[in-house]
Amino acid sequence: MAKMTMAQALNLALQQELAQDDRVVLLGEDVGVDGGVFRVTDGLIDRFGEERVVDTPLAESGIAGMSIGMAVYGLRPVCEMQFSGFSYQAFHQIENHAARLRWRSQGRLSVPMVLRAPYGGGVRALEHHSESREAYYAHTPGLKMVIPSGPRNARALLVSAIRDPDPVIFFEAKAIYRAYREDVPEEEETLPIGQSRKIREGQDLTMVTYGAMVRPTLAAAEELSRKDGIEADVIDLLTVAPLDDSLFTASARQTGRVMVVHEAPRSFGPGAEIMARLVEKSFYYLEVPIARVTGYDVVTPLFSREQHYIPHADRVREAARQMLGEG
Amino acid sequence: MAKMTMAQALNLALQQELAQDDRVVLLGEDVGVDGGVFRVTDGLIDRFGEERVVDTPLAESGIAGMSIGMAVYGLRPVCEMQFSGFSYQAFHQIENHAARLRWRSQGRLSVPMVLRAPYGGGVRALEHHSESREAYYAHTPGLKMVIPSGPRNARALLVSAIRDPDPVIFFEAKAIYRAYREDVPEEEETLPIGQSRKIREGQDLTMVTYGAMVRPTLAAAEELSRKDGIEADVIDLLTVAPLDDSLFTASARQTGRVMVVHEAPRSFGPGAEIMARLVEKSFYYLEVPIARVTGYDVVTPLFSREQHYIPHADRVREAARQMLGEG
Amino acid sequence: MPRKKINITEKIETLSILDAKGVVDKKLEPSMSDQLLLDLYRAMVLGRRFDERLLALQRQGRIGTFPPIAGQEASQMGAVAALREDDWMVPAFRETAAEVWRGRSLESVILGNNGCAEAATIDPPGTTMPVSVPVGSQMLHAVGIGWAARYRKEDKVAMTFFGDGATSEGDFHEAMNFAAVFQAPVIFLCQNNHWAISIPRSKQTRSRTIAQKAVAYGMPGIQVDGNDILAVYSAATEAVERARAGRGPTLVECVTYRMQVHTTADDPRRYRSDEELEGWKAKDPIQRFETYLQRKKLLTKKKIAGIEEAVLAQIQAAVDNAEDLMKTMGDPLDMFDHAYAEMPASLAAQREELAAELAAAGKEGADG
Amino acid sequence: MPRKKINITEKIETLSILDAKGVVDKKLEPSMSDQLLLDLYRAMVLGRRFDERLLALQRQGRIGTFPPIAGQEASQMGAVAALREDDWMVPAFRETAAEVWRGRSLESVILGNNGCAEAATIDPPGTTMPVSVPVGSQMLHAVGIGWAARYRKEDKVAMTFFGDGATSEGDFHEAMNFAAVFQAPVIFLCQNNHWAISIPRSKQTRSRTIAQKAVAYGMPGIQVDGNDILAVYSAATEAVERARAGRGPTLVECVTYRMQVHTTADDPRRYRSDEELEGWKAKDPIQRFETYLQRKKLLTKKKIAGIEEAVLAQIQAAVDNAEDLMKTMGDPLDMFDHAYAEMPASLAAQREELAAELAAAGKEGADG
Ligand SMILES: Cc1ncc(C[n+]2csc(CCOP(=O)(O)OP(=O)(O)O)c2C)c(N)n1
Ligand SMILES: Cc1ncc(C[n+]2csc(CCOP(=O)(O)OP(=O)(O)O)c2C)c(N)n1
Ligand SMILES: [Mg+2]
Ligand SMILES: [Mg+2]
Repeated sequence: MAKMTMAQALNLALQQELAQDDRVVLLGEDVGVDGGVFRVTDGLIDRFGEERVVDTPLAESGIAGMSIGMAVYGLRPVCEMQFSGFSYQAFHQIENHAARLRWRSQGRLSVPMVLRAPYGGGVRALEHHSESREAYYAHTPGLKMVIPSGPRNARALLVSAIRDPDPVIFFEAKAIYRAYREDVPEEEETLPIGQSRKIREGQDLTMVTYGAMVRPTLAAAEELSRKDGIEADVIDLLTVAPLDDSLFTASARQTGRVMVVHEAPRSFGPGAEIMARLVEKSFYYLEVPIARVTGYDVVTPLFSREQHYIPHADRVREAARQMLGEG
Repeated sequence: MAKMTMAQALNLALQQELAQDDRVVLLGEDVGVDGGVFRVTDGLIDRFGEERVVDTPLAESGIAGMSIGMAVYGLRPVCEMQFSGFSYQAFHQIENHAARLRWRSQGRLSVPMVLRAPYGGGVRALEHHSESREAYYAHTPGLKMVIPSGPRNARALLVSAIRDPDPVIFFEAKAIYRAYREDVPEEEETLPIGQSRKIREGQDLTMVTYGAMVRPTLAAAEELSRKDGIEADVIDLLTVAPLDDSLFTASARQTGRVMVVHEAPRSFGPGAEIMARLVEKSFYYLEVPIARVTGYDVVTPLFSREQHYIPHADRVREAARQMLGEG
Repeated sequence: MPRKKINITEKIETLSILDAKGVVDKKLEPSMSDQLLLDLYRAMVLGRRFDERLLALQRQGRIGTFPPIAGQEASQMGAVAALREDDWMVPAFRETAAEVWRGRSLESVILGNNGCAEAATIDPPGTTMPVSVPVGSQMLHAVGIGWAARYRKEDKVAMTFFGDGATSEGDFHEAMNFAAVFQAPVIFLCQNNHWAISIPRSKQTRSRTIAQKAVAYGMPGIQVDGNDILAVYSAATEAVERARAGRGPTLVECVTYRMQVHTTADDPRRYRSDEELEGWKAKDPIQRFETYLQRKKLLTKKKIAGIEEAVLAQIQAAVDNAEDLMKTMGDPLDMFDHAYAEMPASLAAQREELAAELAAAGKEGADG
Repeated sequence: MPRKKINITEKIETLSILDAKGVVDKKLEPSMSDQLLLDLYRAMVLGRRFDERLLALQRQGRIGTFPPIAGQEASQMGAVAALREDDWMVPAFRETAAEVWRGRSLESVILGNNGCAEAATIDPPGTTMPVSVPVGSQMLHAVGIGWAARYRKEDKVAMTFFGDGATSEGDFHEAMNFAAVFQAPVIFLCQNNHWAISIPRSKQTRSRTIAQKAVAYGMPGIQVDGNDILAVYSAATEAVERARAGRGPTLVECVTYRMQVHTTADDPRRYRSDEELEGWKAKDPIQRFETYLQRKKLLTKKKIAGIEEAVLAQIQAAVDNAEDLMKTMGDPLDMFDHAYAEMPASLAAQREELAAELAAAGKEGADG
């Protein structure tokens, strides 16, 4: 075990997969010599060479489209979009092909690629560098949409994503790339894609969240416990799509009160689907309306305002208090 | 009043707007000499010339991006994506710029453009020609997402969209381009964007839908009335985003039972947001879980199977019967 | 130090070997075996006749919309003939004859044009990608495939097909640039058939040729008479050899003509003249190849009749077979297959929903 | 009828007028007024000094990440100097000096680099588009603007800026092609500064020059020494005149160098050598222009010192002013403005939510 930031843990996952499977190839803008603008691929070109860690021209559709061809040939490309806000340049390749080739060929071909992209706010970045639009990908049949929430699960999920036979969109929260360290085992570790995880036990309400929002949500839960004697059950989705609704619908049946926390704009966002599943599967147990604590339906503000846009622990806590009639 | 198909009614809207406002310019692939692959722009180039009705090279990002520039300059471009399944090639222009320039310039600039695209199945078309992915646009702050459901409202909404100061994504259901005719007045008619409409009165349950799904939903409602004595309140959204939840949440408070019908894949689809609004605003009136009658979370099947994918009247009716305990 | 001309060294040439009258330029005539020449002739005839039959089926409502290939047989066959079987072909959507040459069955084509996903399961071709409908998007896959082949130290090349219209898409540009930067073994085979639905080549781009677009990428480009199978074969072979030798990609522009509708949903009279079509009929690729082979004594009137007959019989058998196959097909529940390698729980639940609906409807039908 | 060379008539030239030592080629020297020359010199100095000040502010944490322009002053100023005030400029994100020339205030730049959307409201420039971060995406807007100007029968042109990296994006291709097909009055001004973050020009594309990419579109292209303001001005003026006369777009490649970090988040030592940087320092665009103006007797040591002093005072005043302005700014509720012309009900409700949160927090703060 070594204490690692999420960026280091992701680097470890890539390093080990590169070492043990020669089908794995990294590609993207500045992933090679520069080691990635967030240093997630730092040092990998030195160890594995230009053949395995490929600096590409500046063209996202090119990167995604080329990765599709590589995957069809039998490689396991892990491509990077420098920021998720520039993955739209590749959206047609992802929707028109990555998500469909298995179906189009009725199983003859597959696209085992991973498309990594930093997402979300909180690092004082420029316009287009702080978006959280996982819903676009979650709504696209044929894709998997994975968002880890910390160093250890990031490493394990990235390994699983690389080994997954289907295309995985892998969003990495910039805000936690180096926010804190966690013990990450040197030996191989994987986590199943498509499974959510309970990360805190409680009986008063259920909080459903993922990615960078896990920390403020947990912080709020701890404060509620300390100050208000409210105990929250907290579910970390880890995979946004295909959505594993088993844990949170079960939890809702216990608590009767649910809150969803995400950074993405509220309307037509991931929270809506979580609410829909709750209505479909736990309706008769719900005591109060499900609450959404989310980004707003506006262009993600520039960094001088982002702290008021991104849900924070106080906002989560206040929403919980209100839900429990203590607001 | 003349009886018109939706394609003709849209043509009338374009014709009249071209005639009365020289800022209006049409552009897209095959919209000129060919009159559009669905003939929506038929005859317009003859009447208004190549300056106003512009055949472009085959490049969707080009079309959308050029339209943005035209709109910034003060024109009112109405561009066409030949099929909504190819609008992803332009997704970055739409998200990165059309949706943001008003905000980015703090109101100095605006992008009064309309992006028209045929969407949905039911016309025995090729792959990528039958998708219903309005949720991508509905989830994008800064955009309006409009989907008419018949000739008369299509004409009125398109006129409003062209006059709207903000970018409007305007999806036209292929399945009803020429499925039936309706009286459409020769004189100008508009409909407010951002307002849903009640198209049938009933007290037993609420059906929320839009676009091509309005007809099967109404057909189901009529049959339920005839055969089962069940009376449905039916709401046609007309605008998907920004979502007008006033009518359907009010209706739900009356009926306590709600069903959402759409063609799009279910998960993270528009129905989820409708359910979320119902939970937020009408929770205590809901008697049973809200039901979703939708497309499935798979690649839209080729046409030999599409009749089993797209919701049809029988499926809507059965879901309603079940909801009322008569299934 | 003043104003200087920049010397652009990339060579752009134009090539024609067999003219519209079937006269061959002996100096340029490629060396091809008699068998290959005859096989190609047969494949071209099959392509043309199959096209005609598909058109008839479509008019009878027995298949859906499809894109005919008539007029483009030489471009397609001359190009794929230069490939090895284990090379990759990455088609657009108008390469039926070439796909068939590469092993796709006629049945698969018929089923595909009738909206049956099962088309992909009938004699699935190994190293031919499925048809790609989004214009221009497939070229990047060829770059990835070519890159991967080289990475694997396998001497396979990838040939990707696209139209004149496709050259306007951003993906054309990104694919050409990536291929050149990585020196990937890719052949960019443009069938410039003068039209992208109703948009003529002249409105698609202002460049004099499509071949010269190679200059932007530091890549060799060549324009060939796309109705001249010998020229196409020669240029394609040269490009394939270059790629296989590790000397990177080539752009080959085949100047040809779409003699039919864009798809069966299209009406070309809205945008082009009969005269234009007639002019191109005189340049028919099959006609001139037939003349050439007759002069070479490889074909006789009788042999031609025999080929025609065999081809028609082959098509008829495939139509019958396909229509039989379709009778056994049609389980709506298979739409849930192949979305993922393993079906997620939420999807399995949706499948159950549809299964229940179908069972109820079946029961109702049986009861009623 | 054999193999023939295709004659690509588009002319691609390279142009240099003022060399690195400040020696001018008299035959090519453009006619520019003394006032214009001096104004441009001042603008270049302002660009450089402002850059330095922004770097210092960033290092002190007083602004956020930003992209310095040092080394590219001649490319930028030579280009925009060729525009009329009512022409449009469509920038990427590294054209600060040019934006300032066109009327953007230094305060606006400072605020923009400090994550304040209000930047757009300070002396908003009329016909300059806001900075565009997604690489390559802005060029199409210039095509639409140019097209619209011609449609309006106004003789305005649009000049769009982009880097060497941007030429790899599909949007570069679509913009060039649309502009050429529609003969839109657009100048495509590439600042080839040799790097796209860590990717050198040689890995970005295999073409020998960027200028030759114009050939793909049947468009004139020219390469100029981008550190030579006289050459840039001459080429840009020619392109502007061509566009204004209705003779369509031009690609101008300015060969220059980014002498600083990509942005303040970047560490160039990871990917390029000190020697390379030193080599380019010898070609500094301001230095050689200064020499030229001294030889022309337009500048003296004293005058230079005066300009430096005035520029620094202007920057200091702007920094003070911007920091004052920022104190009065910061109502979080303004994030809901300008999403739409009219705020939809659902958004108004969200605004109320945040307002309530802020009020409660304020009260708590006040109470606590
Ligand atoms: C991205 C995309 N945009 C639009 C279409 C609709 N469409 C299908 S074929 C076609 C024209 C293609 O022209 P070209 O590339 O010359 O090929 P050809 O049809 O002539 O073989 C168009 C516009 C599409 N399939 N994909
Ligand atoms: C579409 C897109 N992809 C990636 C980025 C991240 N990025 C910002 S600048 C840059 C390099 C740009 O290089 P170039 O076009 O040469 O301009 P320069 O920075 O040299 O001025 C990259 C990759 C971006 N802003 N937009
Ligand atoms: Mg064509
Ligand atoms: Mg650069």
